[in-house]
Amino acid sequence: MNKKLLLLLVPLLVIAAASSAFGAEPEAAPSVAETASSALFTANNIWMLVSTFLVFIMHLGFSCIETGLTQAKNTVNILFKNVAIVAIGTLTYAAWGFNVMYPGEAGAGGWFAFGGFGISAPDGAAGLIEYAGGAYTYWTDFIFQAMFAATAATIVSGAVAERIKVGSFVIFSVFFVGLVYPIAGMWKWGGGWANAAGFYDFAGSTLVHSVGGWGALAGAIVLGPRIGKYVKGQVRPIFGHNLPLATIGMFLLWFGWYGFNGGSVLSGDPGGVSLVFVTTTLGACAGVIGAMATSWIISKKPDLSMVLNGALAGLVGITAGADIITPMESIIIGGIAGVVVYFAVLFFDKVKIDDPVGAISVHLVCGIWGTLATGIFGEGASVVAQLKGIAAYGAFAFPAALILFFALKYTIGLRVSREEELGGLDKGEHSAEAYAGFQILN
Amino acid sequence: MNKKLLLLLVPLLVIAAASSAFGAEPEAAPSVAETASSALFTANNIWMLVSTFLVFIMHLGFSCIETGLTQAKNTVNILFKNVAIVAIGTLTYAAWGFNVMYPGEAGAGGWFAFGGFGISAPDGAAGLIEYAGGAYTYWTDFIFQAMFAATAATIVSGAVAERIKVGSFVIFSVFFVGLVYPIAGMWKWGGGWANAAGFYDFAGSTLVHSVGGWGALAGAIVLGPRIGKYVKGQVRPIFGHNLPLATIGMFLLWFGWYGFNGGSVLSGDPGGVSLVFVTTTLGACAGVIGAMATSWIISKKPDLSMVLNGALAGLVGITAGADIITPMESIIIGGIAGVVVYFAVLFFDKVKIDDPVGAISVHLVCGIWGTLATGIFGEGASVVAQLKGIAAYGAFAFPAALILFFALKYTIGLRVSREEELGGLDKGEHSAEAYAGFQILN
Amino acid sequence: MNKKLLLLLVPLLVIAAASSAFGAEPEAAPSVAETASSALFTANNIWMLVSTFLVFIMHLGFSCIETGLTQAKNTVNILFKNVAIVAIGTLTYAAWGFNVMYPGEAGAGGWFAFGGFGISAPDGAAGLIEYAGGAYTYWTDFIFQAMFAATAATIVSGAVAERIKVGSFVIFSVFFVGLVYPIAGMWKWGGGWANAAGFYDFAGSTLVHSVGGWGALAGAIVLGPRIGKYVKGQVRPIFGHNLPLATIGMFLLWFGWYGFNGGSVLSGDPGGVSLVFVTTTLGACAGVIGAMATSWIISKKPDLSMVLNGALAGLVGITAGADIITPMESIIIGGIAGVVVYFAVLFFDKVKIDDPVGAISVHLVCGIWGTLATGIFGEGASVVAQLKGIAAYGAFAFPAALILFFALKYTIGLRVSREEELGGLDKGEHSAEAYAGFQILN
Amino acid sequence: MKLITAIIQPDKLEDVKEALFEAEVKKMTVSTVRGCGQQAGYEESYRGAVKTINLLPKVKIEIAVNDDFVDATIDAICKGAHTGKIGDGKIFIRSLEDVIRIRTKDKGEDAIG
Amino acid sequence: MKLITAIIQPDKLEDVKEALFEAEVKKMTVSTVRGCGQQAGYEESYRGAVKTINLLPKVKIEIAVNDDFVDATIDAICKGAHTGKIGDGKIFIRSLEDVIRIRTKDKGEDAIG
Amino acid sequence: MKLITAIIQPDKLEDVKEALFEAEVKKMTVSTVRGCGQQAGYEESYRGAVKTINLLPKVKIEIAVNDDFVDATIDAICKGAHTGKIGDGKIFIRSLEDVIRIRTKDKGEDAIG
Ligand SMILES: Nc1ncnc2c1ncn2[C@@H]1O[C@H](COP(=O)(O)OP(=O)(O)O)[C@@H](O)[C@H]1O
Ligand SMILES: Nc1ncnc2c1ncn2[C@@H]1O[C@H](COP(=O)(O)OP(=O)(O)O)[C@@H](O)[C@H]1O
Ligand SMILES: Nc1ncnc2c1ncn2[C@@H]1O[C@H](COP(=O)(O)OP(=O)(O)O)[C@@H](O)[C@H]1O
Repeated sequence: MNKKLLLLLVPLLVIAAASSAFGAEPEAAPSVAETASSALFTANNIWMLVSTFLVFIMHLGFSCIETGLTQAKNTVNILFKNVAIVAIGTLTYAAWGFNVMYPGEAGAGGWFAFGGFGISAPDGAAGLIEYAGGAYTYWTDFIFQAMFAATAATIVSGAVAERIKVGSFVIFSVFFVGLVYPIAGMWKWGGGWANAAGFYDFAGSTLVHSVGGWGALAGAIVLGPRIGKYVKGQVRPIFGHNLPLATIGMFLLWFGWYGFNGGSVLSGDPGGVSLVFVTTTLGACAGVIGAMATSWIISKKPDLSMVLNGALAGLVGITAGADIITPMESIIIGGIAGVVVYFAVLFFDKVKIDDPVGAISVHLVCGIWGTLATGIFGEGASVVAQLKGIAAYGAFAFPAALILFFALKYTIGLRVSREEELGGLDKGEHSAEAYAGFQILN
Repeated sequence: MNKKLLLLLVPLLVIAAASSAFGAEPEAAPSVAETASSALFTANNIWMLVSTFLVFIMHLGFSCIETGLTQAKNTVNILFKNVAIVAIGTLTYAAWGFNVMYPGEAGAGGWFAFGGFGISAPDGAAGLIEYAGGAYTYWTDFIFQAMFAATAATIVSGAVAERIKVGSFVIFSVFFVGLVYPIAGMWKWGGGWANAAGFYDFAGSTLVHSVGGWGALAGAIVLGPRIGKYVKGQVRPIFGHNLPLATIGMFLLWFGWYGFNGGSVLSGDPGGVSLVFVTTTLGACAGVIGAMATSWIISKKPDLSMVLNGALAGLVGITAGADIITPMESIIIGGIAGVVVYFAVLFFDKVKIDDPVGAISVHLVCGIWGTLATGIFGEGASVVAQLKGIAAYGAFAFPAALILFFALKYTIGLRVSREEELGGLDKGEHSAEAYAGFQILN
Repeated sequence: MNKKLLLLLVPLLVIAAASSAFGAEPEAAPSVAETASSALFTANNIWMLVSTFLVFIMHLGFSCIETGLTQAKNTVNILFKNVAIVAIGTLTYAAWGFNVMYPGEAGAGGWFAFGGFGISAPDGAAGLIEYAGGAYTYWTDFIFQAMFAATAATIVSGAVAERIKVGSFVIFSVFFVGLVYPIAGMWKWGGGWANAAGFYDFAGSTLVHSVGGWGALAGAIVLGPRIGKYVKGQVRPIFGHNLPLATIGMFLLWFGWYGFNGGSVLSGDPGGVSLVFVTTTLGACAGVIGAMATSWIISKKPDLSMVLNGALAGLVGITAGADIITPMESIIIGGIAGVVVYFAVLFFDKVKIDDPVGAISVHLVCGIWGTLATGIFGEGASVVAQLKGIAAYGAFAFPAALILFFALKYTIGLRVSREEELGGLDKGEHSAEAYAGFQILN
Repeated sequence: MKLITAIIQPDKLEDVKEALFEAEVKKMTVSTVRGCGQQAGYEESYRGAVKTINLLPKVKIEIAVNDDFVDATIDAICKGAHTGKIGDGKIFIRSLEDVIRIRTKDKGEDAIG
Repeated sequence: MKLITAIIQPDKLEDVKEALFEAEVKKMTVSTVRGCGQQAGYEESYRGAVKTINLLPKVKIEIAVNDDFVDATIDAICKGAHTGKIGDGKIFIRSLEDVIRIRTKDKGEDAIG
Repeated sequence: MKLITAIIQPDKLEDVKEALFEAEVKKMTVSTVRGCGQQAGYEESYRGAVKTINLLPKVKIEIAVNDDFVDATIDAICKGAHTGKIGDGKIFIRSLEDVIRIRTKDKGEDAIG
């Protein structure tokens, strides 16, 4: 049967190898070895690509949870931001971000280095089986890392929702995912100083979530709270308009996290990936129970939106050490994260930092907690090194984001007008309506 | 290039193996063999983990279809239950369920055995490549099975929706997924008496779906129908409030079923998994056509909600024998399931058992049908053994669930007050609102 | 531990192979080779099955985007059509479509051939490792191709939405996916004349998207515009009723495209699949930016619905050459597709061809562009061969669809009555309501 | 002619409709409103903050009737909507100057039914 | 001053608006309601059970006009909404005692436009 | 007795409610409407085509009051809703013939509160 014509290189190799192996000639031996390596390489690489599409779908998760937890009149705006970020994050990462984050030898132990513009795979085996010791190809490396990149800016998107100008946010994103994230990432994953200093962050409690969380905190502070959130010293809840959508978002994030953490094993290693699946799942489940119990006890009724945050809190918490902690420890870390996120949400409301979706509580606070917990529980990680790392990342990401936001505020402006905010950003920024025909009282 | 530091054990092995294989020394041979086994192990294990995240997303599928087919005023409640169940199911499974379901030798041919609390992987290769003959690791085994566990309680959730107290449901879930499901599971998959008796249930038409379905039936009976469903001897339909959500749910369940059935091959065996994909898909498609034709003929107009149930009916029907029937047989089984589910829904309405989402019809009735059909069509399965199994599972799961529900009814109470039911459980149980701002006439 | 009983053939082989390899006997060698081939086969086949479920979920993506971009009163109808198409497409493909599209030697270089009814795997290794040189099994081949089949009709569904009779659409689908698509597919992928003529279409910019797009164009022309769309020479926008749903649809389509394009490598070849991931992602991202910039400049405000179309435009554009173009070229192709789709939407409105979701612009126009671009940029593809192919596919698919639509129009009728259209197809065709309780002003 | 407007509990709509049909009052216009009255509001909590919702969901029924139907209509509404609990609602009666049936352009008392 | 209330078919809203604009009546308040009248309801079937929906979607338009505008307004509504089929709707005319424009606190006839 | 109907900007509802509560007017019925008046509409663009939306979201408040409460009520609404910008809205005052409290079957002035 004549099928789609394409490079059947690998399968052909197998057959060659297999058939020659059955023959008695001694030259056959290397072919079998090649087949075996090729098989392992293929399996590993498949796992990394599976992880890639799992991380991709997290962007839909973010879109849904952020939209669901905000008001109907700002829906188009939030969706738009989340779609735009994926494109901006990936393209800037291709243009220079990847080479800032992974500058090669130049960055070893350092703070910054630049590997040049664009992406291009080393020729032949150097970009394939030899690129990462048979774990994945150059292109796989790029695309998996690129999916992570946009995440950091997406975290900010939730905290600044319902009041930021869309143009300003797009510009912020370019700089945040194009520069802040890859520089911060290079310190550890790119082999920089933090890596040398023994800082441990398996899949990004700090590198991705805290960095995004610091950006979220800076944004929420510079913008100020939404109109009507804090009135006469009281917190007036502004209800999310679509909790099924928010729940879809939480589940998709959790789903994607299997790639986020599972792929961070950087190969299909059965022991490693399966342990990470267990710790990740238990951490999330414990986060659900933590937030559920807390909200049931404190507010008398179980609060779904808090439980959704609890699951994410558990996931963020588990991310730094998912590969070096035990399942039991993952339950402890996740459970604490679920409790912490509840009080963190209350705390930020108390200090009048308005974060519509709880991004700061989930990603920053639990990112810090997870990084610390890795020092406490994880073998081979130290509390001191973790604390240093946490501090250093905060000292970089928060001021960097502040500067970006202030620069925008005093040039093209950061916040929409009072009229636009009241009427909704969908109308103001997009001349659009998310739910045409539905009768909605905003 | 300096990447995330982690156990690159497997890839390194490959390289070692490959390079030594190229050398002429005879000691090289074992290394190639190791690489080859490791590659197959990695591939198999990846498939099991892929199946794991596919089964995970079924929980979102359940959340969506149950929410979509019920009323807007109970949305938060249903979403909450579905999120909570995942956490409860997984954590109880980690705490003891896994060891009740798979007690090892102690359970061989028996009815109950207990392997102790907690989970912990055998050391070294015993928990890895040797654990299941190179098919998956201990952790993979646990996490894949854990994802199944919560499913059984989720099935109940749909049937008791819109009137059960949230606290009572949470307690029910703990016992149902913590005890009823793993004991029932042990009988067959844990090597118990049903397995010894030749009962065949590939992926759980009976073990998961019927067990859940019996719980659903017990719940619906003990609770009684929703106010306004059966008035003056007539069935008054209570419309689902969000059919796009219900459709998302159906598609996600179908999607997850590729892991539910595909993963039940318990390895990445190409022949086995690909056949299962074909039978599963054709079964679902035939279920769609069966329900579509039936509703078009009987009610004159094609009923979307029935078609959604039809797809699930086909999937449930195919699950018991997906690996031992032919594609043609899968079309027959699925098609009949699609017709059966239609009449089952009508039947339960006739006898005034109110099941808002059709869970009993889909999971119990079609679970029984699928188990029976496996006896009829499947090679190596017998109708008698299947009937015995069906009866035994019913004789255990249904009374067990009845007892749980009655115990709750006469202690903390099972059903919300009339006022709360009319006003909606979101307000009553959660002080919340799913669609803030939308004008809804309940 | 006694687990689910099933064919553990492959893992057992490994162990046998591994253990014998450690022994010193020379006969052991073939076993290692078998293990190695089996491992690669397993890995490849897993990738193809992963791609299969990814393509499956595209049907949910289509359901969501089509529903989101149309009016609330036609929701049930659109969802129903999309569910039905999956079943119809798969079952007709099983019944005869697969054997029309891949008739084997009979079709070599030709226009039409038929391999007989039904599907059945060659016995033994011939249906397994030998079937496609260790890349996938017969069943995998069938199920992966079957998932593609339904796509073509789904594309039509969007363009004819909100006015076509559901029965007529179902009949159209049977013929379109049962005959038009597999015949067109055979020309290239089945080894027919287009393949012989050097036409290049990696994953179906023409074979799937343009073919579907031609059907969409024919349908939109024969049906005529929706009431109220073009009034007194002006375009009156008919707003989509649920943009979060549309966004979910776009993301799921993008997600599924990793299987659509990634699976079209027809093996897990690490270099091939990872390159395809990169070009696919960058193409989509560039499409987003292209449509975003265009709509921002031309309409002053960034239009979410256009950006969603832009992402899909980039994906369709990249599909023909995803394996033979560079990442840089993929950005160019995707970016142009994003701009093109914007103007295409305007163009079809200008000529009063009413396409509620932009299916013609996305799938037909960008399918043509992508096919052409492959000739321009792709190594080994020629512009002339591409143009010939584009023309030939148009010359077949468009008249074929026209004939089908006209035949339906003059027999059982194609378009619902004016009253039904105004009141909504949900009420008219299904006696149902998608959002019961919500106050909606249509 | 009078225009009778009733604000009732949402779950009483079916009963009121039935009572009206029995009283041979078969024309009405219904809409969803939110009401605030003696009935205490309820609290919604969201993300740790609490808000008192004192605009409760209600249903509004408007019926134009000829004078001889006023009492029957009011009785029917009361019959269907009464539970004796706070929140049962109100009926407002206003005079109606004229009615026109768009289809036939009939006016006045003939047009009402 | 009069308050004119029209209940029309939802798909006639655009036409009625246009007719009103032509008659120089440019102020109105519109809402969605459900109506029950001579027009037969329709059946919805859901999961095998059938329910007759006799509250059909309608649109309500409220317009406050000075007395000299009453006829023009009524004519415009009829022009836009009339199809001759059952379900076209009704127009109710009531007297309006006073109008206040919140912005300027104007009262009476001046405030209406 | 009078029936006071106010059409206000949606974001003023909280303020108006507060002002009414201060004026001891604690009963009301609220609904969402869409209004068309002096306030210019806005444009929505969708897929390259533009539509002028001139039915803007508004909130309608209906309050039945005894005659001695009319002025207080009107003042409170104005206080809460006034910004001085076009679109602030209108208040309509109509006479109310009778009120019935369904729960107690009280009639007239007693039933209103
Ligand atoms: N004076 C009024 N003006 C406008 N609406 C009123 C008035 N009084 C009552 N309502 C409406 O009637 C509903 C029921 O009134 P409430 O005072 O709660 O119960 P009850 O009439 O049984 O004392 C309120 O929610 C409100 O919508
Ligand atoms: N007496 C009435 N009271 C209140 N609403 C009415 C009355 N008569 C008609 N309506 C409203 O007008 C709509 C159209 O009336 P219907 O009797 O169906 O058509 P037609 O006016 O053409 O005979 C109804 O659905 C209802 O909302
Ligand atoms: N004559 C009227 N009839 C019905 N509704 C009106 C009338 N005049 C104003 N309205 C309502 O009041 C709202 C505000 O009126 P508008 O003219 O925009 O502002 P202002 O009253 O400040 O001049 C309108 O959107 C409409 O809903």
